Amino acid sequence: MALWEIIVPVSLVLTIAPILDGMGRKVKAKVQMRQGPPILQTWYDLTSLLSMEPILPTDGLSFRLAPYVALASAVAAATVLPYGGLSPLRFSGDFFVFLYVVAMVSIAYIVAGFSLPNTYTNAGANREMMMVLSIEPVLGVAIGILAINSHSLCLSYMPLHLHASPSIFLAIGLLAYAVYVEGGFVPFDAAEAETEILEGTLCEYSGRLLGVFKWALMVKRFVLLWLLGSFIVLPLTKGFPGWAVFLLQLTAVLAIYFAVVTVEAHNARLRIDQAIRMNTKVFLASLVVLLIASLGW
Amino acid sequence: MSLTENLMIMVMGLYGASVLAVVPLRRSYGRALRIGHAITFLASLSLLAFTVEAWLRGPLSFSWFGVPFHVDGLSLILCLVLSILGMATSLYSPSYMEVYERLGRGWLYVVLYSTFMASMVLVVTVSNMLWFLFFWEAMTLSSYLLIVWEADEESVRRAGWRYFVTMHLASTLPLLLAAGIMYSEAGSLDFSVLASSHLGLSPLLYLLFLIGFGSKAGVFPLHFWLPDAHPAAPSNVSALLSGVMIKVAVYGLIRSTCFILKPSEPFGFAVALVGTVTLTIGTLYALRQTDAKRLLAYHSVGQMGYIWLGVGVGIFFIAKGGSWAAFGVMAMAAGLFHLVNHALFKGLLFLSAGSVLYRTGTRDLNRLGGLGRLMPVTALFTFVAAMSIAGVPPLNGFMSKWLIYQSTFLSRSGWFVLFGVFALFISAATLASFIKFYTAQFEGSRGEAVGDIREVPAGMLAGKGLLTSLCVLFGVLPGLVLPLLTDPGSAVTGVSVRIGSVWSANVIPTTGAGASHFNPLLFVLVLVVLTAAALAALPLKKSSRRGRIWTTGEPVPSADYGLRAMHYYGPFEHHIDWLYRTGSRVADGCGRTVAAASAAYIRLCRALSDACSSVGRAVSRAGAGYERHAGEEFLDEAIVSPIVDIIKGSASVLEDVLSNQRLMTVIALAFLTAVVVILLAGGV
Amino acid sequence: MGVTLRYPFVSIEAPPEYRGVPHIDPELCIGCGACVNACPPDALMRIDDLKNGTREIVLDIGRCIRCARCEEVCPTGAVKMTGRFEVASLDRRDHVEVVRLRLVRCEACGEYTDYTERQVVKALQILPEEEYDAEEIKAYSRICRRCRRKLSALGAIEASRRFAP
Amino acid sequence: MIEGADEKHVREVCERFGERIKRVERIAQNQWLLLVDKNDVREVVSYVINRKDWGETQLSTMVGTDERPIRGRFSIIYWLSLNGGEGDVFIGVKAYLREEDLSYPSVTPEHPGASWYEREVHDLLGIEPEDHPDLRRLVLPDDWPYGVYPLRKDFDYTDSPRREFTEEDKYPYRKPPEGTVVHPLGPYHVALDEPGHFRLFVRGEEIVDVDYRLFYQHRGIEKIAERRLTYDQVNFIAERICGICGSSHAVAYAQAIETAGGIEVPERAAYIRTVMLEIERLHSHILNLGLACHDAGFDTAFMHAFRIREPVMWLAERLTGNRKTYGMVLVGGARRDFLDYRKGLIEKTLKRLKEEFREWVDSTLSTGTFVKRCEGVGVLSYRDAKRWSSVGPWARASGRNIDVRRDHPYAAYRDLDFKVPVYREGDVLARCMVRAEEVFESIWIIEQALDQMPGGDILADYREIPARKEALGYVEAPRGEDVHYVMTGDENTLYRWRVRASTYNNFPSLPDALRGNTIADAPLIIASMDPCYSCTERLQVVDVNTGRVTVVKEEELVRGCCRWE
Repeated sequence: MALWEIIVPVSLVLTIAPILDGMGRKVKAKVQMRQGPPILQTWYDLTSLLSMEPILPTDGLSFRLAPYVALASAVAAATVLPYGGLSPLRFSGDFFVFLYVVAMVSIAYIVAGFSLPNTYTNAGANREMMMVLSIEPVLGVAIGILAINSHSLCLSYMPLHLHASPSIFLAIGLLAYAVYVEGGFVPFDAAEAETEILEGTLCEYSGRLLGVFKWALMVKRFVLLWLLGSFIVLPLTKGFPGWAVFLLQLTAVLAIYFAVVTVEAHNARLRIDQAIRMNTKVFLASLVVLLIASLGW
Repeated sequence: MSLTENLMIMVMGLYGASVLAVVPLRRSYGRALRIGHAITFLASLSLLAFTVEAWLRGPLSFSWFGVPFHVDGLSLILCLVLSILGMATSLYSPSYMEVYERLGRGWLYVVLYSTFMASMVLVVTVSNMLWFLFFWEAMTLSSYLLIVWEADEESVRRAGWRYFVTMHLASTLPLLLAAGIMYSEAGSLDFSVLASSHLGLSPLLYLLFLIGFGSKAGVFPLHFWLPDAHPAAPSNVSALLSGVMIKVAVYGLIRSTCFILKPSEPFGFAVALVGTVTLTIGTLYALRQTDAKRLLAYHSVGQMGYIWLGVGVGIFFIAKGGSWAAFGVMAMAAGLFHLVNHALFKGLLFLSAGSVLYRTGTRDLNRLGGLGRLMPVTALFTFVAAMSIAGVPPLNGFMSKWLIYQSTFLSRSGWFVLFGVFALFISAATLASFIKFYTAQFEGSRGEAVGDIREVPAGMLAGKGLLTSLCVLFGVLPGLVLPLLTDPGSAVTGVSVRIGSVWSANVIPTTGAGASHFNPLLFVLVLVVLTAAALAALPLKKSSRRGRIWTTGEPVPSADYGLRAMHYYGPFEHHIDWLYRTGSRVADGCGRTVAAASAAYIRLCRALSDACSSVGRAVSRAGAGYERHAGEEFLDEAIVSPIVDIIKGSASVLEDVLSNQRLMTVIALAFLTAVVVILLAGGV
Repeated sequence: MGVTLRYPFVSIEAPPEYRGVPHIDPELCIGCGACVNACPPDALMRIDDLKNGTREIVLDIGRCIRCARCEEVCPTGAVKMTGRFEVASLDRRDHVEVVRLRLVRCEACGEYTDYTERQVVKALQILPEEEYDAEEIKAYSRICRRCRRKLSALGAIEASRRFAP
Repeated sequence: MIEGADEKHVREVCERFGERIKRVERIAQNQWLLLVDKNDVREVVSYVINRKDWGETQLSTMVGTDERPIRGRFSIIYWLSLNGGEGDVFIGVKAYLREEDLSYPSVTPEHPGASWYEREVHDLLGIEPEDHPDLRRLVLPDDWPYGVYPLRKDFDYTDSPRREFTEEDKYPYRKPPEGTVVHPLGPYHVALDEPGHFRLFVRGEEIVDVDYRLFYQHRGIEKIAERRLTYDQVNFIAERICGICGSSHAVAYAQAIETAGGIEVPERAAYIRTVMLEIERLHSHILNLGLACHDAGFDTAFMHAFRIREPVMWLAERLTGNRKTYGMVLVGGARRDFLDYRKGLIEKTLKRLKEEFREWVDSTLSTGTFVKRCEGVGVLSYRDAKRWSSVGPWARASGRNIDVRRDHPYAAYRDLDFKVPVYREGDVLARCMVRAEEVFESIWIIEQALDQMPGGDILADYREIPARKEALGYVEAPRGEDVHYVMTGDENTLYRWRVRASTYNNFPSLPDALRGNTIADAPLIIASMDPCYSCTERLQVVDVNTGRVTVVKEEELVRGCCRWE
């Protein structure tokens, strides 16, 4: 494995994630009949944040390290994903590795949130944890069905070895739902609710640390969307050349993101207890899908 | 005699020596503890040597004084755990036990500790059902006495009593019955004879073992004693209870159902199901605890569920055989890996909770906070342990959970996938709970119970450091222990599984579907490099300005600002409140059943006692002093009182030996005698 | 289609009714101070410099609340609300308008009076000529109040002497 | 029968209390002043408030006045109003207090709605309500010296005393109840449009109890109006009490003066005022609905609400010359006439608004996530609403059938037809519904007013208004009843001006609505009350952070008044 095989996807993810966010802002602005900021606005914001000195509310190590761990975890998660024909760090059981590394972004967010005596950051951390808790079963069922269907838990192997069946479509639907919730999109953004809890954990961050954290969250979203996009594109593009697959993946991620943003724009934020209830309902429904899958359909 | 056998003799000798060494030190609390634990440390070290030596040499059998022993991979896994935790607690205890100095009896503590450890070593190595039960009972008894160490606390006495009754009714009794059934069929209680005598696969036997070992392991619905009993004990003992003792039950389960009986698919499924239910319920209950040790105890239940899930899936697929046999071996190895890992991080967590208790005098998470700055090393160790148990890469908990996921999700069975889903969900719940455990104690503002305190003594840190380093080591290099862990499965199936070499640390379980591998070392490297790169590219200057915590403009006292442990995850707990309500009803029911059963038992015993007491009183009135206590709920007293009454005859001698010792000791000795009497009678 | 504009890159016209920044036409202002009396927030001030014989009407749009009361009371239509609404400036002085007018010098004592030359002109314009002796008024208007009082007193004394020697 | 008790309700009060009512004075068509002994105040007030058969009785305002220069005494007046179709009656219960003994039995134990009023006179005049359960400072800041009462006539408005204060000497917030922690909300919080501090005592997400501290924005408006402004100038201060309901305050003030001075307002002016008030209600309600969406994380609806609202602002700009409905009202009438083209403009704007707003309401109420956030949240029971004398949509959503426009008609409302929406649920959704329906009612009112608008003058002239005349002016502002009390002084200046904005009566009931909800809902519930802090907090400008007391200058006044822009 050459070093560039890691460096290229990593830099790609780091660059595209903020642009994607900028595009989302533009789409949202159109829905709201506004001009909206330029597509590179998120990048401008990010660069200005990264150049600013933070003001630290504490000198606790966990608070200061959390943004970096979050960013590294989000990027590390990107390394196990397939990009066209390339998967930089491929293990045959890497789905759960991916899942846990993505979860580390949340863990960094939560630990940082709880590391301060501040009910705002605490509430953010608290909500993020509950959100993860309630969506995990849905995600688990989705993975389970995909694993039953493809006989594998390898991210770059599974999409290519799915057999078309009713349950697999439902499973990808469940995966999409889980990605939506994990990504913290409205109405599931209670953990970063600005009007309620001042963006939760981020409330105490400033300057460079805030920039790094925001970047990490954007990369996390991107990585999750890429996962979903891969499960949609790869099964349909067997035998395509690698670059074409990659471009299709990118297109799919953009399309999914625009759809997500449009849904976001048409919803209010759910309270955390409502979100938990909703996730539970989806989980119960997903059990039916699992039943269907285990019957071989 | 081989070196291995000599090492075993040395282990037992050292435990014996520790007892002999401390008996003369009855008046010197500290010295008894230091000397006693120095010797038990050596004993644990010898045990480690024995484990390594025995592993390298392969299975061996020997016999002492007519007691047959057999040591194979399964035994060695437990020996490994015992030796590591033995070392850790031996290092930790001398300082920690200062907390209990007011209770005195340091020598007795060491005696019980050694008895407990030795009995566990013997349980996992002996190869005769009768002796197994004998040591099993000795383990239960010594652990009971350690649990009720703080017997002047009403709650502790109750917890201990509950433990005692449950163990006898739900563990010893079923196992005795099972032994009886097997004896009646095979005519012998030797494991090898039993294994070769093709016992009929009677569901009853499986059920009895399931109940007998399940109640000891604390699986649902027989877990209700555990969250009371484990926190009641001193923390170092809790570490052993949660770290090792309940694992001995897993040993017993595998030994009895895979080696003595045949692995069976329905049984494997039942174990996996019980495991899933247990891990779900145990952990969800743990989620809302705010007492540090109670929280950990509930997690012991939950994590035991993971172990059972792995082992259950293993048994299922081993029984299924064919191309799935290797998959089964790997699944069982996953369960056993989690057993080892749980021993490490749960031991560590109990020791951490003990450290906080040692310094602050409380284990109420609501009253703690901000300890990270005062006890930085403990904070770091606790953080590693918390992340391990939550399964965060690259720590050991992640590796064993990853293996469990592989063995459930790749099973192509809807049920096992569902179990896996629950395991995944509960992994998040564990994370939630341990983030609370860690942050409520070590982060945030100083809690009301936190004064000017400092780090715990070096001895305690050393004990925890040992476990911490192993948590990391087994996470990054699981290849170190995986060959040992696959051994039991391989021994049963005869299928050997290829594990990557230790240094490349590939985990390659051969599954029915093909290989599944993961290289934690490489992945950790990537993670570390990325973090370092982020830190290097966007460094945080030391000179960064300090600000105050944002209170939205109006000052708020920091003690009032920030959630307490009881406030964590409120909406989620509210959401699953039905579970808690049902659970508490079930627990109440179980508690009532136990209470009713024991009350009946007590009445029976009292009737016997009354009959005997006339004889007894005639012999001596020396024991009259403790008749006052008869009204209390001391079941053991009721059980043994007939015998005690007889023994009262020699009470003057006992009074002399035990001078100012409490009633408990008298009972302990009496009960040991009773067990010997019963067993001898049974053996005849 | 966005309804937002790329302001400030496009210019925006205020509607004709808009009450923007007030402006005093120095050509029309007679310095009477009616606006000063009406102004609720004291954005208009009248400062007399009796040494140098000037009156300043100072309009501070930093204090102005755009109520247009000054426009309503102005007798000459000198104060007008403009349509201007962009008042951001780096210099505080950009917010202040000053109209400096000459005060009438008393022909009797040589001191400055507290009214302006233009006030006199205006007053003479609006007085109905048939009722007053224009020449007398003109002469009187160039004398300060004190001298006028003195003159009246002197006149009275003279008259009394004439009738009651 | 006591002379002057020529109205059914007033007569009943007099008959009930007999000799204890010392004097009855009818100071205006619908306003009676009963003079009682200070020890009878509590009984008389609670008698009127608790008359269940008198419809929605309530405490409309309470005034404390330093009448020492006139009568050598202090006075207090509790103004009670009868609403809900019971009759157009305001009853003032007045008592004099001697300077040596400023204590009197507090009404608060009988009617909690009096709490703030009594705390305010305690702060500003040094009057001592006995048995008041909570006499912590309400208005004055921490660094204001004890024993200095800014509203007394011997206190000059240019003075700015201060005291050093220590950590212990600060405002005594309540301690969090057992098992709770403090979740502070404001003064700097994104969801608060103006500074206010809420101390939510929370158990995790759940709000167990609430304490608050307000009055960060006192501007000394009443004091300054009593000293150096003429009646006409006060109008421009009055409309700047609030950034949103400028016309409401200006009209309420003008009506008070007109009542006191017996000035006839030309009919056309009354119609113009009505239209302005309703335009104000339009933009205020749409703004509040948009903000509620924003607080619930529904930004698209928020943006669209503001898009729909913008033409109303443009309309206001065309009508008054200002984006706000400012500068339109003078004592005696209105300043600008609606010329024909402006009439057409109004009609065109309203037509478009009606369509767009209907569409907006439909799409917002069909957004499940938004409705979920509003339903059953922040419930204020009818009992609590009544207990605190709540007003406006806040009270109407809790089942109080009150509306000043209908119950005490002013301007042109007597001639116009409109419905008063009342809901019983008392939750955020009900309040949104009340506001949405009121928007349609307002459009209907304006349409009628334009049709029926009579010709003629728009401004009546007036000369001298006799001194020592008392009167109330009242307006149904977008947030509820605004009441202005005036006592005229010499040379066309005010002797006493008491402004009571609607939020003043609603605010104390907020804790009742917040309790039991979650911190996620707190901003939404607060927004659904549509609080207007600067309306509520008029008096002294104090910079709490630097501890510097600033004498009010008009320029600060202007700056401080502008709420939204």
